[in-house]
Amino acid sequence: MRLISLLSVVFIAGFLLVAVMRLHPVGEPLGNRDVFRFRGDTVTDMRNVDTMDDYFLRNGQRETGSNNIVASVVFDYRGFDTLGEATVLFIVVCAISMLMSFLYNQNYVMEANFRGPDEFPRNVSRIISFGSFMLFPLIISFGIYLVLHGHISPGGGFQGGAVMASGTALLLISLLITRHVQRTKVIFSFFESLGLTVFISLGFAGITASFLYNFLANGSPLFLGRTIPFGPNPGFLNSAGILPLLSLAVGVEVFFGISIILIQLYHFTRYASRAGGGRDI
Amino acid sequence: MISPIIFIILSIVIIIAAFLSLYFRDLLACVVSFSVLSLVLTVIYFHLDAPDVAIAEAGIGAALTTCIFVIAVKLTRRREE
Amino acid sequence: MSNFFLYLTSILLIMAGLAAILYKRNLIKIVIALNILEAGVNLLFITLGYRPGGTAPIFTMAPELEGLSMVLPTPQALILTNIVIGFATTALMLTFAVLTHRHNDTMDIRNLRGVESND
Amino acid sequence: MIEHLPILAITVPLFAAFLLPIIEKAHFRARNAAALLAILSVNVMVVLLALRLSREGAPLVYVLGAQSPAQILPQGLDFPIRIMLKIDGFSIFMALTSAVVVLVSYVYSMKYVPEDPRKNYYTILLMLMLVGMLGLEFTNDLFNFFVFLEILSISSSALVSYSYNRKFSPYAGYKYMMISAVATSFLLIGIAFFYSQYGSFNIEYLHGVIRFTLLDKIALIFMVVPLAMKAGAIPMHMWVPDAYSEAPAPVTAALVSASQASLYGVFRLSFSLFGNPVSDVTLNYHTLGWIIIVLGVLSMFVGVTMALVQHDVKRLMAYHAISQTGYMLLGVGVGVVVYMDPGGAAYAAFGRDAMMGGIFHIMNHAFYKGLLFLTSGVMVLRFGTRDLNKMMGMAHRDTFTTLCFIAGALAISGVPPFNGFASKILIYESVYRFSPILAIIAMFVSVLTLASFLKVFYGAFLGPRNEDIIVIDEPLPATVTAAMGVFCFLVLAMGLFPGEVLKYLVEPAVAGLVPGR
Amino acid sequence: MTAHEYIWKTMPGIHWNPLVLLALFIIIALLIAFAGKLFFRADYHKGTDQVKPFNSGNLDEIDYNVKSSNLYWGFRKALDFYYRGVDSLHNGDLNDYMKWLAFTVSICLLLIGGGLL
Repeated sequence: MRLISLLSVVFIAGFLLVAVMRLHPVGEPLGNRDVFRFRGDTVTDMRNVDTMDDYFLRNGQRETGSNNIVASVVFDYRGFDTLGEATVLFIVVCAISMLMSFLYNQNYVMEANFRGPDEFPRNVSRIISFGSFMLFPLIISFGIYLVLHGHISPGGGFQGGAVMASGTALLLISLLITRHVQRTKVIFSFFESLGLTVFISLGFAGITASFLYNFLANGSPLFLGRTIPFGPNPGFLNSAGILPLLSLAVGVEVFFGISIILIQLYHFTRYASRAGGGRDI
Repeated sequence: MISPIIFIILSIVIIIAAFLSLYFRDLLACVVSFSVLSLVLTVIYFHLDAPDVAIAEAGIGAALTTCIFVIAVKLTRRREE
Repeated sequence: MSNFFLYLTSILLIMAGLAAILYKRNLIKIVIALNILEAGVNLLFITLGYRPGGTAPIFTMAPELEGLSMVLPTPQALILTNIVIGFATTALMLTFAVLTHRHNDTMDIRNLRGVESND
Repeated sequence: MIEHLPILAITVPLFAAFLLPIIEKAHFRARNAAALLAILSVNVMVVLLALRLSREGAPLVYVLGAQSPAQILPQGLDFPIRIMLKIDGFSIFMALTSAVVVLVSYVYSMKYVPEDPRKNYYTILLMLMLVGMLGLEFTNDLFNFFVFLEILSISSSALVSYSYNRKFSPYAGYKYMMISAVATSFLLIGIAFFYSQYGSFNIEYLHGVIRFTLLDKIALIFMVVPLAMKAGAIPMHMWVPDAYSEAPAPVTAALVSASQASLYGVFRLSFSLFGNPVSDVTLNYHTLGWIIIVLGVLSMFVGVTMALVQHDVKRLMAYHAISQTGYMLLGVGVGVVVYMDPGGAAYAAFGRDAMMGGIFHIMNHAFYKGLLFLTSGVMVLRFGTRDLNKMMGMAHRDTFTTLCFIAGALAISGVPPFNGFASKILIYESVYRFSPILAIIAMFVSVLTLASFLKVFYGAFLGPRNEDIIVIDEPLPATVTAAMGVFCFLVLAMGLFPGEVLKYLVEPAVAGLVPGR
Repeated sequence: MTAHEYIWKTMPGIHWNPLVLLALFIIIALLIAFAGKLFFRADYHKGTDQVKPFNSGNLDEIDYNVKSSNLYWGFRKALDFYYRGVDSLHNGDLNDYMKWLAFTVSICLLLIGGGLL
């Protein structure tokens, strides 16, 4: 039996290698080497025909008004994937607070002699707590920079939110968040839902044309609608329509969501108790 | 023009980090070698002209994933029985 | 043929992750193997869109040279989503692993076989 | 507003789910009302979409983010660049099934699941499961399919491990999540192979351009087999009993339609993406059909033989879910071998009947399996345990539950007045003409199905009434009986009038799946 | 054409008419339910201790209810070779589940390699 599973793994590896060898060599334009794409009746070589990406590179700046084409693809051309992605993170935050919420239930007996793993350190040396106290504002400001400049420099909602969340992780480890865990959880989950609601209502705002339509782009420069010239340019903050707003909404949601996950996981030991009681459903 | 030598070195480091993180019996060592894997992956993404993905991989892959792995190992056993 | 081994690295990562999922016993180590599998898939996707001479697809301060060829933006947009999905999956599975340890006090799959066999 | 229906059906429950944590602060009844309103509005929108589709005939297309929802191709290009939703007969058929099942399981769980701080997260995750299923069935974009499959898997694996006082529920959630994560990673490898060859993710566009190179076939295997695993096909089905028996009863009813959404993915990818386009080179449908048939027959037989010896009522019903999936695979497999094979046997009409039987069985199975899991929920509520040996004499007080259980048990074993019979008779007839042995095996499996439900009926319902083993004795809440009543009505109505359902729902579904011919 | 006419005109013949089937089903169900009344014994009273089944031998409380799980013990014993094999399949071990996925994918890839697919 063991031999069969080894054989099948080796077999899958072999076929993956065969498949990768038949892929287009790294650096060549997309398209299969021995395949020509039908276009009506004329057979055209795939190599010099432009695909979805060439369209994005050529028209991305004109249509979405953002210099960072990846951000325009993430938030405008394929914005629905990003909405799905923010939902995935929201689901995990709800799941973890659901799975961990039996901790904060009063009717769970707190075992006195619970042989939990040795507790996290009670007190942390002065250097760590003061250092992280000073470092936290810097991390948060760098995260906000990443979120707001998503459509000019590389960055965007997810990366900025993740950097800010690593700031919370720093506070957790240096024991600066110890009391009122339940209250911070409630406030953070409110802000997370707020970020998500802003994201989806921006999608609904353009519903007259179609869902997630960038109705602010190429409009008036007052409302982030500045049209930008094609080709390399210094980049303008008020240029990409609803892109910065979506990026801000996602940044808020990712920061507060991942902070909730970290706080819940970190505080598991202090409240941990043998789960019991409750009806079998 | 980035000569392919850089990619060869980084690829070898990634393969070694991947196999080490699956080979160690001490879970914290696995987690550390996994964060080395994420770090080198960030450098490779940077050289593949993908700065967005590099920041995302660094911010989420190296920083936060390692953080929750360490917390999870702390809450359970350290040595793989 | 110069950087074909980028594909090779991603295939090796995918197979290392898959093999570890099949054979490793510890719950947390299987989660690490899943992350390695996802890292391999991400690397495969990014190397699909790589152009050796190109620059990052960002027009701010892009070099003014004439034949400006850029790397494909779509794979990067998708991998951005996949990295965050990978983090979300890891966070959830680690919570499950911690709760399983809380209930059964073991992290090894062999001891978790306790499915009451039918009569 | 009528032209924005496709996207509203997905985003209204999403919007409600995002608002629920804030609504929860007001009062839990406000949260119940908001969730019920959102799921009801989804059902209404899906029915409106079905009516609009039957009126217009052509599949509805909705482009996201463009100037107008119908602007598929940007100016002067012949390939789409934005994400599109495409709704044809088969996706509206599956969307109706999923919407009704999640509505009924939510109504059931309003009173069944005890009211505690976690009930709010339970409601959010159940609604996001519905969003995942609808998104899976409406999208026309491969990567969007991956994202919605991920939403469906994560929310259902979190709901599987809802009961924290059971020893193995976190481990069941862990297994289900691990299986879904590996399946979606394999799916992503397949998408990467497609993107590298044709530069696009649009299923409709790829259907027209595909050249069936070796890479396409490898991508087909890497996409279809993991989805068959998530649907519960035989060699990879072992996670189904663990996940279904550890989840609360209403969640299992929704899980059944979640597995069928993955089955939809199998059929959608193997037919719409790999249908036989204009080019002469094509997939060998004889082998693909026989793979599906072998999977189906094995699932039928192993599922029911394992179910016969179980003494945990939820594991028993979970094994039946596997064996009934075998019927669908058998029906569609025979349809593929006879119907799609250009060079093979004459395109006999019974190939189309087999396909219709298999697809009609998806809806029937969702309803009567949901009904059976809801009645098993009442059993667990009454006796506090899942072991059939410790249950006795439930029929004395719960006559309505007994009637519902009888309806479900007769429907699953294909007894005439109920809806199981309507689709099984289609499958038997067409499979018999294809090869008699398969039809005989299918009938034998139906007999064993009835035998195992006889065992459950004898164990839990008959026997003297024993006071000390009954945990909760007061009558069932109104919403629980209402939910079971809705499923009973559906099972009986579709059994009595299968002609209408076949004409209005299953016919366009098969037309959408297998155009032409 | 009123609804009434529509129902009766488009209904298939007598034998496949669902309403007739439903009526037949209800009549037979009622017949079975009340036919029993003829064979009941008049002296049986519901609430009394007549309900307790008669255990002829020892009178102390024995577990007289035949457990539902050993209803098909004959079938289980007869196919014991099959059940031993299938039971070992469902042992709840995650590694074995994933090995089956790898096995199926490699079998299908074999089909492609063999030029069958």
